[in-house]
Amino acid sequence: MKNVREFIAKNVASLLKDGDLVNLGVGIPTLAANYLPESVTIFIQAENGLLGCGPKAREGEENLDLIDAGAAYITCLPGGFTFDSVTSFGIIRGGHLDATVLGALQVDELGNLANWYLPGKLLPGPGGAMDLVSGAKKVIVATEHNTKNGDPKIVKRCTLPLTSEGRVTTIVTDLAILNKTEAGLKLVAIASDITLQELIARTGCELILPEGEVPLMLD
Amino acid sequence: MKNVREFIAKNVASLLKDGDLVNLGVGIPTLAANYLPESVTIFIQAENGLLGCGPKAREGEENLDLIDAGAAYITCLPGGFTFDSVTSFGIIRGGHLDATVLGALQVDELGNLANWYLPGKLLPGPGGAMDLVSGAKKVIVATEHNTKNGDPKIVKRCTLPLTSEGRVTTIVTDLAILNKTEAGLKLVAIASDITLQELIARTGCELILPEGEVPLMLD
Amino acid sequence: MRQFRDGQSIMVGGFNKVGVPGTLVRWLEESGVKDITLIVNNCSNAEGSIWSPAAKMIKDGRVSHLKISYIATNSDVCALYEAHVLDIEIIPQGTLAERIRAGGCGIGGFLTTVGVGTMIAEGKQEITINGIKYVLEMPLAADLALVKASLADPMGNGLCFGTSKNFNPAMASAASYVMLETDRLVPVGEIGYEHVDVAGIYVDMVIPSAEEKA
Amino acid sequence: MRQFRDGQSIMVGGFNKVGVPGTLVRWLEESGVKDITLIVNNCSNAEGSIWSPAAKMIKDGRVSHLKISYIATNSDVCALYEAHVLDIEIIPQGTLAERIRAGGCGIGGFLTTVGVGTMIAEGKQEITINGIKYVLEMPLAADLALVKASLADPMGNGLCFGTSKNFNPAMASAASYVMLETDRLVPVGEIGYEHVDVAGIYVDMVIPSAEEKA
Repeated sequence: MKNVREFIAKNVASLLKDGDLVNLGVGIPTLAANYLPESVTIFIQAENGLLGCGPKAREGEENLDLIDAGAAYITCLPGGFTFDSVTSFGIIRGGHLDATVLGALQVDELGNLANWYLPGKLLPGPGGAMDLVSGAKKVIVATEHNTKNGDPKIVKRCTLPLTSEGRVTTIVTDLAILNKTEAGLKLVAIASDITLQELIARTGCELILPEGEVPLMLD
Repeated sequence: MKNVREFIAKNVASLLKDGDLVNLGVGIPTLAANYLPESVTIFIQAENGLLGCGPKAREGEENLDLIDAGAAYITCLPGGFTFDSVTSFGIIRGGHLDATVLGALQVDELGNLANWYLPGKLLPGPGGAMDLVSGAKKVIVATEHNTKNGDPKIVKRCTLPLTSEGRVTTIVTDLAILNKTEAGLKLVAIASDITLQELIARTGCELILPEGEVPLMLD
Repeated sequence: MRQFRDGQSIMVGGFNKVGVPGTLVRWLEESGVKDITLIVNNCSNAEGSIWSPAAKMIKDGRVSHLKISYIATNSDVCALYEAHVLDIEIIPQGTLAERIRAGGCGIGGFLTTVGVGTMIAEGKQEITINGIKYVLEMPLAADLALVKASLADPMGNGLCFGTSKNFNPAMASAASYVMLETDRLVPVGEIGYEHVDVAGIYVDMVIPSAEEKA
Repeated sequence: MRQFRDGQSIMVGGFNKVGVPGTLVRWLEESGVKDITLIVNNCSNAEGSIWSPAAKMIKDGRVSHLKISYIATNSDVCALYEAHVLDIEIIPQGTLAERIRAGGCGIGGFLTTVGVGTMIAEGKQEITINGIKYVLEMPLAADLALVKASLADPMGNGLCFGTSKNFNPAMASAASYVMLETDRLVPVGEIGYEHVDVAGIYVDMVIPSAEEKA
């Protein structure tokens, strides 16, 4: 059985372009950096105050003052720089990020995202998510297609408290890649291990299908 | 005959307190730093990006990147620091300056100041004056009491375009020190070389006189 | 310490475990003060966290208002929020930073698209300019700020290594009284004048950190 | 140079004679472009000033809109203003810096007391909060920014000595295309990651300065 996290991360990576300035959320989004083709170099911003994030620090070589937003000890690439939170979110809100990749509790056909509050159960808080989603040119949601109960995370209208209105541009799941268009969510690619019927059944809103064969996601 | 600029500067200096963080405008205000008693150390901000201005650089020892707002090559005292214009005016507008000292074309009994535009004749522009007057805790105007034509610069209502509304706290001239109060301008001290009658004649608005003897300005 | 008083609003710098004034946070908790408005980006209640004393204050009900951005690391906050026993204002991280900056630099409010159409915008004025909806966010200032710098001189000038700047410079500008904790006290002038992150003019007290870095 | 085009809005960094990208200013003038919106703090028309080429463009009528704070050093601007032949927007220095910052960091507008009750507030929205009158100031961005750093690497990261930061970091953030002039080009990594003033991510082109310092 495929490793869902790695599968999603690999397909997210395929959407990033050489030279992109990107903020990667904790979890699957951060994994994406491991799957970039050699021809693609991206610059990674950590909203806690670093641009030019390098690989994780090797054990014993950690700089205790240098972490990423997920609190991992990391390194800074040559040409990178550090800054305070005010500057960090100036970069983010100012539209200087080419892309942000983050997780979802729900995402809908209008490009609305909910990922900071599951009332009664879970309150991670927005952290930098609202700022990132408002500011980045491309908003890529990386998420499993369904909840653990099998409910669709991709829905007609989000019912959970929103992170942002209409800013999601692309959704990458273990089943499909979907682009947000004026007319709704358009299927861009499908996983090789499911049928179109299964995908539709596991999705909470209508999908716009491409003409002809549906391209396959990277395996 | 007394040196008017030095006389005003000396009396301005007498209003500054030990530890004050101060911005001194170009001209007479900057001179004030030369007349501080030894017991008084102030921190001087230059709005172009330096806090902790030291004396002017000695000839041949200039740092060509280090100037004050009047473009003089200066030095930075230990503990001083440099910053960009955004940060500089954050300090100013944020109310962190104890005092600002600057010149006037006109100043009135409501504490209004005009010093950036003499229509048809002179357009120095506000530079940082509007920000300084809006932000500093104490706004000290250092000016000759009358124009070269003998017209009063201290008037009932400014007729020239305003720099700010009601923010002036103290006026120091070659003739008097005046404090702005709710009721109008109050005479705090008078120069030793004029009479009260002369002062009143050369002032364009009513003055509130102190009870008893009027204190003398520093000579 | 007389700096800590019931009813104060207190900002504490740091992001996750970096740039947190751990000794000051401990002193704050030990002072016994209550009815505190606490303004933080995050506040982990994990055992051994540098935030533990503050997390304890929240759990013990000594924090009456909490303004916070990232809550995932503190399960108590979620429970208190759901139980409506703690007044929590949830603030997007960038808006939190910008509001603190505004509080320190005399900006009376600012327009941002962040939060438009979400719970964050509830009760706030919305202004549309050129067809774009903005929410008007207000400045945030405090009675007291507890901040951290890697190096500091006795005048309160601080230099922050790596990613330890985070909220520290802005919080130092936005509080009436500022206590700066430092890993290393250095003589005045040792921090180059081009490299000051926390401005000494904002700082009222400098203390050496008693924390060990983990 | 194809970077310079008629009708552009162009920000130029510098305060008085420090932090001014003199070579770029000269190239701009020599390019022959016209109908420029020029955004500067000041622009001396004194003979031999590093600003001379820009002052010449103003005098020659090639600048159709001028946004400026400090005018005393340029008598032409005063004359053009009185003759109503040049559209000049006079902006308080701190408001100029803050508007440029807002343009670069996604702030849709901000409230300030600066300018309230003066000509500066004319035509602008006034908002009263808690009895304090504010004017709503709008962000300022440009097509092109010409900025200066003392040191810069090929990625465009710049470090500014002394008081040469001034408007340079903010302007670099607020323009679609950014040209950075530097006194000394250094290898990537030579500017410590904690000491970058002008962020390379904003910069599109780096050129060595051909000016001699005066």
